[in-house]
Amino acid sequence: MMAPALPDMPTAGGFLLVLAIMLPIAGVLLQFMLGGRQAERIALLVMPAGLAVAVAVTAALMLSGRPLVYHLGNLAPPLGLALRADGFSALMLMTTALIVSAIGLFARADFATPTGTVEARAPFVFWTLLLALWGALAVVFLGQDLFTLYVGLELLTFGAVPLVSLDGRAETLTAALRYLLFALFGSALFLAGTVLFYGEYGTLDIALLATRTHPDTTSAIAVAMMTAGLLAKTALFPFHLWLPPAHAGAPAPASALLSSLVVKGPFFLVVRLWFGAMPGLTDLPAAQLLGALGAGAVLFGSVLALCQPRLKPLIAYSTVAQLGYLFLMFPLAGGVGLPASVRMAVWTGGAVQAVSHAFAKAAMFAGAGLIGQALGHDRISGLRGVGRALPVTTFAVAFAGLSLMGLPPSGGFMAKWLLVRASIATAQWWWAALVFAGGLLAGGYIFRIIAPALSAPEKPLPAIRTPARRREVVVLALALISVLLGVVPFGLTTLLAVGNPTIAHIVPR
Amino acid sequence: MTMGLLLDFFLVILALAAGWWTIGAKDSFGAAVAFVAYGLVLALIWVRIAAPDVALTEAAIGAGLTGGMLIGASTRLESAKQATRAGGVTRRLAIALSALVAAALALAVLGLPHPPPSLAAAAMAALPPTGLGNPVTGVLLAYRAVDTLLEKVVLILALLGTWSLAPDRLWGGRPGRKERRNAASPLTLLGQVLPPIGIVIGLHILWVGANEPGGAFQGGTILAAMWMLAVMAGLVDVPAISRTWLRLLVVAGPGLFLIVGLAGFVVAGGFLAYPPGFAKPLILLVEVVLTLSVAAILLLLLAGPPEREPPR
Amino acid sequence: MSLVRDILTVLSVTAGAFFFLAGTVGLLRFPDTLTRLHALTKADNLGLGLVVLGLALQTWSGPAVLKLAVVWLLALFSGATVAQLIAHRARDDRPGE
Amino acid sequence: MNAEVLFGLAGAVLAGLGLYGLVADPAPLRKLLAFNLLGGGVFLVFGVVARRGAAAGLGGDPVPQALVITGLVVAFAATALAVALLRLLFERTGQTLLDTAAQERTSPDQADG
Repeated sequence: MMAPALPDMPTAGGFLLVLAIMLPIAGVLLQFMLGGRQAERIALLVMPAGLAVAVAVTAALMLSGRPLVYHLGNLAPPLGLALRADGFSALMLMTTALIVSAIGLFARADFATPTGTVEARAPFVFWTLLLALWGALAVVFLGQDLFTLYVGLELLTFGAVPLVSLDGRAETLTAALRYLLFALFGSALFLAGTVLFYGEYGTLDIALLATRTHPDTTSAIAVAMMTAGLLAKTALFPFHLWLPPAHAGAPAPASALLSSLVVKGPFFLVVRLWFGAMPGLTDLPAAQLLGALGAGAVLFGSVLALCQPRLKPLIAYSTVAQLGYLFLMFPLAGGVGLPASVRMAVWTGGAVQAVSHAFAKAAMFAGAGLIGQALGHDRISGLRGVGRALPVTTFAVAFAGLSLMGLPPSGGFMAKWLLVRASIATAQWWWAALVFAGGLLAGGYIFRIIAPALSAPEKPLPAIRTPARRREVVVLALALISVLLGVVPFGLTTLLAVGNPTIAHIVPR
Repeated sequence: MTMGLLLDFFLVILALAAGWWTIGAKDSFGAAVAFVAYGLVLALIWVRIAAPDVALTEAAIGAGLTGGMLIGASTRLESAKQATRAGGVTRRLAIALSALVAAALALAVLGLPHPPPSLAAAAMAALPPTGLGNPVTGVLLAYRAVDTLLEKVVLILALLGTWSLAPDRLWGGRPGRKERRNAASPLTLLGQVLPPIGIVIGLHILWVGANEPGGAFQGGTILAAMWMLAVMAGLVDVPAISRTWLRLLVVAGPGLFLIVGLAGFVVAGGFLAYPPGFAKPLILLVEVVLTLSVAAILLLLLAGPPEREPPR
Repeated sequence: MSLVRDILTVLSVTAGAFFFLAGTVGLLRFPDTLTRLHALTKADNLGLGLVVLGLALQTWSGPAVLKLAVVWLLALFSGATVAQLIAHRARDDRPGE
Repeated sequence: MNAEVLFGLAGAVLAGLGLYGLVADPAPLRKLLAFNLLGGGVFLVFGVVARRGAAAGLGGDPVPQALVITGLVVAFAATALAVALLRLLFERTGQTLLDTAAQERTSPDQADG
């Protein structure tokens, strides 16, 4: 109904999108070349610059109310490649910039190059891959061409896999290998869908596809294959098997990046594909199937999180569960003649869930890292008394947990409330029931951490290595953002409506 | 049925047989050898469907590098404990899934529209300003330059990931074991005679790539192979990964590409745009440096993580 | 003239194909590594040479003939080296020597 | 039946074969071989799409051909990283099995596969 007749033309400020991608990529090349201590310095230098670019992109969108578009090499699609930032891209870009910067500050203590060493393995690899992941995510959020997005997904995989096995233990090697194999399976399916799209429509540009696609067998098969591939990469149930060992085995700062940001990349592309390249797809029963897989993830992931004896695997299974909510967007936002207010609720709910989970999960993994370092283990049975020893960290983990459970006024609450509202408005009460059940289960597994942490220790804790206050503050800031997101969703709605034809017309400007 | 189609049928049967053997072979060595055969048959098929650039790449990368690497891995892992075959249920599920995907893909291919969409005309029309004669090179270095740039970063990340598997104390050292030089070995002779010829051929492939099949990646692969040969003959050693020149060589290609791209902002009004009249020399310059970087990266990927103490 | 050339090409390539076939049969049927290598290298070098000769007759232009000759020489050279290496290895591995 | 249809169907079958190996074979090295087989099949479909798009005096659409070249490079990079992981895993543990369940699985009832 609102499909633009013309493909997007380049806009002023489009060069910001090039910077958003190329700044971290240039950083990676410099880091690789200069090595050693410079890797960390370059990462710390790119962080404020990249953050500024993300802010500039968001501001440009808010001020103009229109998406930013850039044609690389001044060549328009279909032959050339376009970059495009709509509200959702800008939001994810901001989230990435903030979390990467926060984790960068947090990780300085873990990945400092020891004095007397020119270059040490783990710090060099970590700081280089930190920027690599940032660049890869920027490609995924801004790319408009399905094949460029494929290359972006591969960058993401290649940046993520070595982080999993950074400590070199045999279990983490196995986890990294399994992750890589799952990701390769996903890539192959994604490519198969890509070629079918090209064969049928002669373009891979999402904006052009949106004007050309029509539902037929070939398109349906293409979308099905690409979706299956992306689900394997984002670890949606039942493709989640690789995630818990990989995310639990990585060093804490790496786990925080993997669980909060990396899995969001492929999810973002499922949204692009279903709402961008093939509008009208969500009317199909397939959207219900995606929702059902999401439901499976919520229930399965939560129950397994309840059974974990250790902190990091528990948090990793919680990621499996929280990813499930994101996929409720598909059955809820589709439907012909759906009131725009409902669509708006679903988009906002989905986006707030993606972002608040990212901050909450980054805080939780970083906090778990501090607890693990302080205690020398991360067994949940041994957490008693941590609240007294590390009050700030425990407080931050509890705050992040609040958001995961969906208690007001957190971002998680706002997200789930919006999704429940939409499921009642569309008479799909079963999704509302799922959200409540998932919230209860999340309450259960968060309680398993918080209750012992806040209780008095049976015997005095052994000597504890107190973390630097700076690191605790970073964790607290991440947790606070995830909670505060519950207060500002309507500001987010204005941003999300930019460049989103299904809701743009109802948001007052 | 024409002779051509008969030949195509024959190639398809060969490819299917090699594929079947890759999956079904008893030992992984046999499977890896079958995979190389599969890659070579595919290269012939690429020639049959008028894609000589892809045929060269398939032969060099698909059959050559990938195949060689997998054969090497299969001999190294020979003594690994054999996994029990998957259970009956898993196998039946896998058969159902793969049959479903194959059938869907076949159905989708059969359902592709007539007349087919194509960017061939657009690609040719946009070629003159680049000064290139090979449209595939045009796509790789001009129209979709950002894909090629990011692909090189993917290679660097794979290299970094490979290095990251080294033990901490060996970080910065040389990959692999030192090959002993044996003057009596015929390999030494090959390692001395072939590289000069191979370097000429690699540079030739790079050079003609502007107008004919070939290009940076294919040329770089040949250079890497020559380097590897000299390493295997013990004539040169793989450099230590901490060497500054080596790091510079690895990032030079994508780095120069990025600088040229950014310069486009100033001189050509856009990222990765080439100023009129300077497109071809710039593209060739980028390609030459990319070739050298590709050669270094491929050699280092083949050599694996550092296994010897770093230089003090 | 061109007919003569065509006939020579057909003869040469057919002979080359025959040597390839013989070499392959030898590879499959001979009893041990050294005899297999013998069959393979002799037949392949000669076979490839004849095929190259046949093709050279068809192109009949300086650079193309040169390229074909280089292809043959390189194959000859690397084939000989690899055969040597395999033979060395086979001799070293032979029990009791 | 023409060459495009023939190669397209071959690509589909090869992709199916590769997918089977990737899912069903428990040995990671075999999974990796199967992944490359699968990739070859998918790339062949790219080739068919390119061939169908022959126009403007070209034997095929250069865009999908160039995409395959990039795709082959990326697949090689993936294989290299996986082989490095696999070799290290073998050096550390003497085996390359992905899950402990497969190690513990008793062979008699599964030996027939």
